[in-house]
Amino acid sequence: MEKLEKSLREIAEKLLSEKKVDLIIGYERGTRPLRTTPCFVNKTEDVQKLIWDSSCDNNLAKYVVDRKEKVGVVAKGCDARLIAVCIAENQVPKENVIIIGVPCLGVVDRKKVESKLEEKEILEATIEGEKIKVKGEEFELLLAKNDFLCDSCLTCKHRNPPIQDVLVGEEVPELTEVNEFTEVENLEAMAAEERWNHFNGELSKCIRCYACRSVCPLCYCKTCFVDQSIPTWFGKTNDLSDTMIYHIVRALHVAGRCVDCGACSRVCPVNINLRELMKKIEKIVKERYNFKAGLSLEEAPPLGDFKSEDPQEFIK
Amino acid sequence: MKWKVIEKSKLPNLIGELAREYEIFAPVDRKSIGSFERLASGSEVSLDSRNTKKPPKDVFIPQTETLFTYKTGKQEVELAAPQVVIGQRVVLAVRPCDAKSFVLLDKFLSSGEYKDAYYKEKRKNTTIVGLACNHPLSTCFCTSLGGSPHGKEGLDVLLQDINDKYLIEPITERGEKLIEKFPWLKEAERADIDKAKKLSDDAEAAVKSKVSIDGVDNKLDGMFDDPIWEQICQKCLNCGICTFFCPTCCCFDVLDEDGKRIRIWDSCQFSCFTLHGSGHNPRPSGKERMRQRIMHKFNYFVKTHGESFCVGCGRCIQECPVNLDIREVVGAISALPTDKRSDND
Amino acid sequence: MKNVEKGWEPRILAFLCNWCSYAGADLTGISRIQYPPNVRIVRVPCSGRVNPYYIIKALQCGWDGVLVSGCHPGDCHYISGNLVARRRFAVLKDLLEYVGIEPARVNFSWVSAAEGGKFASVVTEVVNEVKALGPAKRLVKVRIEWKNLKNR
Amino acid sequence: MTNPYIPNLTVIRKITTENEAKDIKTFELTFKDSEAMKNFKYRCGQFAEISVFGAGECPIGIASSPMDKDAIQFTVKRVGVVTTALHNSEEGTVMGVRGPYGNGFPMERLEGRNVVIVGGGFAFTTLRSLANFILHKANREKFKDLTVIYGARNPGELIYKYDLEAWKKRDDINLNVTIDSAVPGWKGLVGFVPAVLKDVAPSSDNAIAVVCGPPIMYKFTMPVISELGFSPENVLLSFEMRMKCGIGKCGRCNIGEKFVCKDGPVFTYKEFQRMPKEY
Repeated sequence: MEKLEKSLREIAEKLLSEKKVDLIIGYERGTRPLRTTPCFVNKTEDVQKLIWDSSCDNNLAKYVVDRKEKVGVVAKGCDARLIAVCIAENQVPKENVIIIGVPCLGVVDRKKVESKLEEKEILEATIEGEKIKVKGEEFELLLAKNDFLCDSCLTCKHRNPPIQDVLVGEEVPELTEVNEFTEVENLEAMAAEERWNHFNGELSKCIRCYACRSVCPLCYCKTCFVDQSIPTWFGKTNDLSDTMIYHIVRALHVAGRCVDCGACSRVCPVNINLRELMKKIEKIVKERYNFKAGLSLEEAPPLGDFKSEDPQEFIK
Repeated sequence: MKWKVIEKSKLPNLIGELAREYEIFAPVDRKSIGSFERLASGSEVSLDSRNTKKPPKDVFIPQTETLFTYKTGKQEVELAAPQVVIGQRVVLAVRPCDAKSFVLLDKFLSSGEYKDAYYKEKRKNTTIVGLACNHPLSTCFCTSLGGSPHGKEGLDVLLQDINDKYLIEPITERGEKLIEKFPWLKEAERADIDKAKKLSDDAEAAVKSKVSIDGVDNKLDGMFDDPIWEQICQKCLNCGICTFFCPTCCCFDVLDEDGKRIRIWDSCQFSCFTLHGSGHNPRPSGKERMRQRIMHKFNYFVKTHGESFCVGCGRCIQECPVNLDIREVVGAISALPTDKRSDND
Repeated sequence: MKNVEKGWEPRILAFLCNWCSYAGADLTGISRIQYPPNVRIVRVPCSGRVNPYYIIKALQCGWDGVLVSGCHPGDCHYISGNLVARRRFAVLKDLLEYVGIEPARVNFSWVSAAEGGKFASVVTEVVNEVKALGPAKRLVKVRIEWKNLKNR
Repeated sequence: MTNPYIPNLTVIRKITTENEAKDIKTFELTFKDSEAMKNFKYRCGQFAEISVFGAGECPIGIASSPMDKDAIQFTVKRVGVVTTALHNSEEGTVMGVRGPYGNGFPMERLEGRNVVIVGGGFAFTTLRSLANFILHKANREKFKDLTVIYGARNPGELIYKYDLEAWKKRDDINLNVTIDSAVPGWKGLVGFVPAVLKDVAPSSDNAIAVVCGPPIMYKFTMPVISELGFSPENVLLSFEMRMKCGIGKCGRCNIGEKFVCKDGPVFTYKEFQRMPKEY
C-alpha cells in the first residue's frame, strides 16, 4: 500500500508541476475510523495528503462532471468506467480529464464492520494488508478484510481500470469466475407477490434524502424528474407508491449506464440495498443487448440506440 | 419531589401502565434503523443501544403532515382541519442532546407572531422522558454547545441507567405528575444517586470531541463572501442527509396532493429549495447552500434566538456520505484570523 | 379472484400511435368488429413518444392495465421511433415485473392500420388477462374514478 | 389556538387581463365570510398566500388599496404550478386566501412627506396599491407631492392601464410612464426607468422613495436615487423571494437572518446594504 501511495503522489506531483492538470481529485484521511474523504489538490506541496487504501470508497467520478479546469482523477475500476460513460455521453471533454487508474482489490464496507461489532464503537482502524485492525474502548480486533468488502466489489470484474491514462502500481488479477447476478437471480426465483413485498419492505425505509441520486455520477440532469413541477410527474412525499416509483425510474434512467460501483447502496443512510435494482437493470441490458457500460469512450448508451433484430418476444 | 428508581425488569410494566393513558413514542429498532416510533408493545423498546439513528423530531414534525383536507365542488370548497393531537403523549428515552433540540425548535416554531399550530399543539400535550447518556460516542460534541450527556434542558423527567436500575429524576411539574402515577416506584437511595453522579461525571469527561464555538457567530458576520465556502463545499454532494438527520433542521415544503394540503420535509441543500418561478435561484450552487446551512446554524439563529441551532448530536458526522465533518467546518472558521469582520456595521 | 367488488370491470389505458395503431383501432370500429369497452385511448404521434412515466403514472393512478401499441418494425412514420421505444419498453417491462408488478398489466403490441382484427384481439386478450388478475393494487396511489376522467 | 395554515375561502369576482401577452391577470376576490373580510386588515405592500385547491398555494402581493373595502385584488403572472392553475380558473371559482403577511410599507413614515414611487415591469402591483391609497380622497391630504415613475418593456406590458388613465387626469400626481424602446404609436416617454428617474429628478427634500422592480433595475436605479440625495433610510425597497409558508417557518426566503416573508418584504436601502448579497 505504502508503495502505491508513494507512486500515486509522484504521479500527482508530476501532473501538477508539468501543468498537465490544474487539480488532482483523490482521497485523504477522514475524521472517522475507516473513513476517507475526497481531497482536492491544486498545489504540489499538498500531494502528500493523498492516500490510497481499501477505505477509499467514494466515487470520485461524481466530481468530474461540470468542471472547467483540467483534472486528474484517482480512479478505481468502477470510477474509471463511470468517467468513461460520462465522456461517451459528452458530459466531460476527454481532453479535460486524466484518469489516474488504481487497481483495486475491493473497498471496505463500513456498515459490515459496524454490524459485526454490534453496539461497540470503533475508535481507531487501520488496514494492514489483508487485515483490518479495529480498536475501541476495551477491545482490539483483527478482521479479515475480504469478509468486509462491499457487495459490489465481491463480484467486480473490472478491478483494473479498463480505461486510464496513467496506472498506479501494477495490475491485479481479475475475478473471472464469479457470478455477479446471484442476488438478482435469487429474487427472480421468488413469486411476484413475494418480490413485491420484499421491495415494499426495503423501499418503505426511504426518507427521500436523495443521497443515492446525489452520489451517482450518472445523475447529472440539471432538473431531476422528481423535481419537475410542470407537470409534476410523481410526488415527493415518502408515500410508498411515490418512493417506489422514484427508485424504479431512477433505475430506468441508469439502464445501460450503471457500472455497479455500489455508491448508492453505500451512502444510503437507511441501508436500502439499491443494488438489487441496479443489478437487475444491468442484467436486463446485458442479456437483451449484450452491453456492459463503461468499457469504451465511444459506444453510445444502449437505450439511446437500437438494432432491427432486438428481441421483441414481449410484444403482442 | 424525591428521586425514584425502577428495576430494569419492571420497565415494561411501567410502559404498559403508561400506554393505557398515553400514546408512547420510544426508540425502537425497526428494520435496523433506530428511530422514535409509536410503541405497539413495551418489549419493542430498545434502551440499551446508542442514540437512535434518526432524530426524534418526527414525533412533532412528521416527514409528511396533512395541514388540512378539502373537497372541491363546482362552486364550493369544503375545508377540514385535522385533529392534531389525539391524546396525551409521552416520548421516552430522549437523549439530552435531542431534548435540547426541542427547546430550540420551540424557540423557532412556537414563538413570534405566528406559531406553528401543529407543532405547538403536539408539544403542549407531550411529556418528555429523557435518558442520560452514559457512553457518548466519538462523534458527540454536545458539551461544546452548552449541553451535557446528562443535561436536563427540555426534559420533564430524566432517567439514568445505573446498571440494574434506572434512576428517575423529576425535572418539571409535569414530570412530577407523571411519576406520581406510579406510587409503587421505590425511592432512590443515596448510593443510587452517588452512582449516577459518578456515571454522569465519567460521561461528561468521555465527550472528547470539542468544537470551539465561542465567537464563531461573530466571525461569521463578516464571512459571507469568504473563499472558505468554496473550499468547504467542494466535496459536498448536496444530498439531504445532514438536514434530514439533524434534530433541529425543520424546513418544509407545502403542496397539494389528492384533496390534502400537506407539508413535507425539505432541505436547504436541494437546488429547488430556493428556485424562483422565474428560473432565478439566489442559491444556485453547493457553495451558497452549504453556506446557508452553516450560517443558519451558527450565525442567523444566534442573532434571532440567542444560541446556535445545533445540539452536537453528531448525526450529520456519522451519516455524511463524504465525511464532510461539521466539527472541521466550524473549527476551520474559528481558526481564521479575527480581523475578518465586515466593517459596514 | 378474491375480494373483487361485484360488477367490477378492468380499466385499460391504451396509447396508440397516430399512424398505425390508432388507424387500426379506427378500422376495427368501421369494420364493426366487437371488442370490450374497457379501453380508453390516448392518441400519440408515435410509440416512441410514450415516455415510461406515462405507463408508470397510469399504474399509479389506478388503471388496471396499460397497452402501448405502435407500427410494426420497419413501418414507423419516423423511421425508427418504435425501435428505440422497443428497447425502452423491454427494460421497463422487465423491471416492473421484477419489482412485483403483474406482467399482464403492462402490454405492448404492433398493430398496423390494416389490422382492425388484430387490434380487437389484442384488446380482448389484455382485458381478459387483467380481468383474471383483478383490480390493480400495487403501485396505486389514488384510484381515479371513471366519472372524474373527463374533467381532468 | 389559531392555525395560521388554514386559508379563508374567497370567490373570484372578476378577472382582468392586464397585458397583451395575457400572462398577467388581476383577480378580484371577495370573502365568503364577511367577518373574514373585516378581519383581513392590510396595509399597502403586504402580501397574502393564495390557495388554488388542488394545485397549492403561493404568496402574491396585494394590488388593491386598503381603502377598497369590499374586495381584494391580486395581480398574478403565470409562471409556476399555482399561478398557472389560477390563470386557468374562471370567475366564481373558490380560492383560499390567508394573510395578510409581511411588514408592508411604513405608512406612518410616508405621511407628511413627498412620496416618489419607482416601479418597473410586473413588480408594480404593490406600488399601485400604495399610489391608489395615497390618491384616495380620505388620505390625499396626509401626504405631500406624489411622483410616480413606472416603466415596462413595451406598451403592451404596461399593467393597470385603466388606473394610469385615471391618474393622468388628476393634477395631484406627477405621473411618468415609460417604455424601454420606442414603438410606433407610443407618444409617451421612452427609456429605462433609471434614466427617466434622472430626468424627472424628484427632489429628495422631505421625500421618501419607494422602489420595486426586477434585480437589474435596482442595480441601476440605486445610484440615481443616491445622486438625487435620498439617504439610504429614506429609500424603501420591496423584495421578492421564493416563499412557501409566508410566516417565517418553512425556512427558504431568508436573506441573512431576515426572513423576507416575515421581516420584509419591505426593507430600507440602509437595511438592504447590510444584508448579504443573496437574493
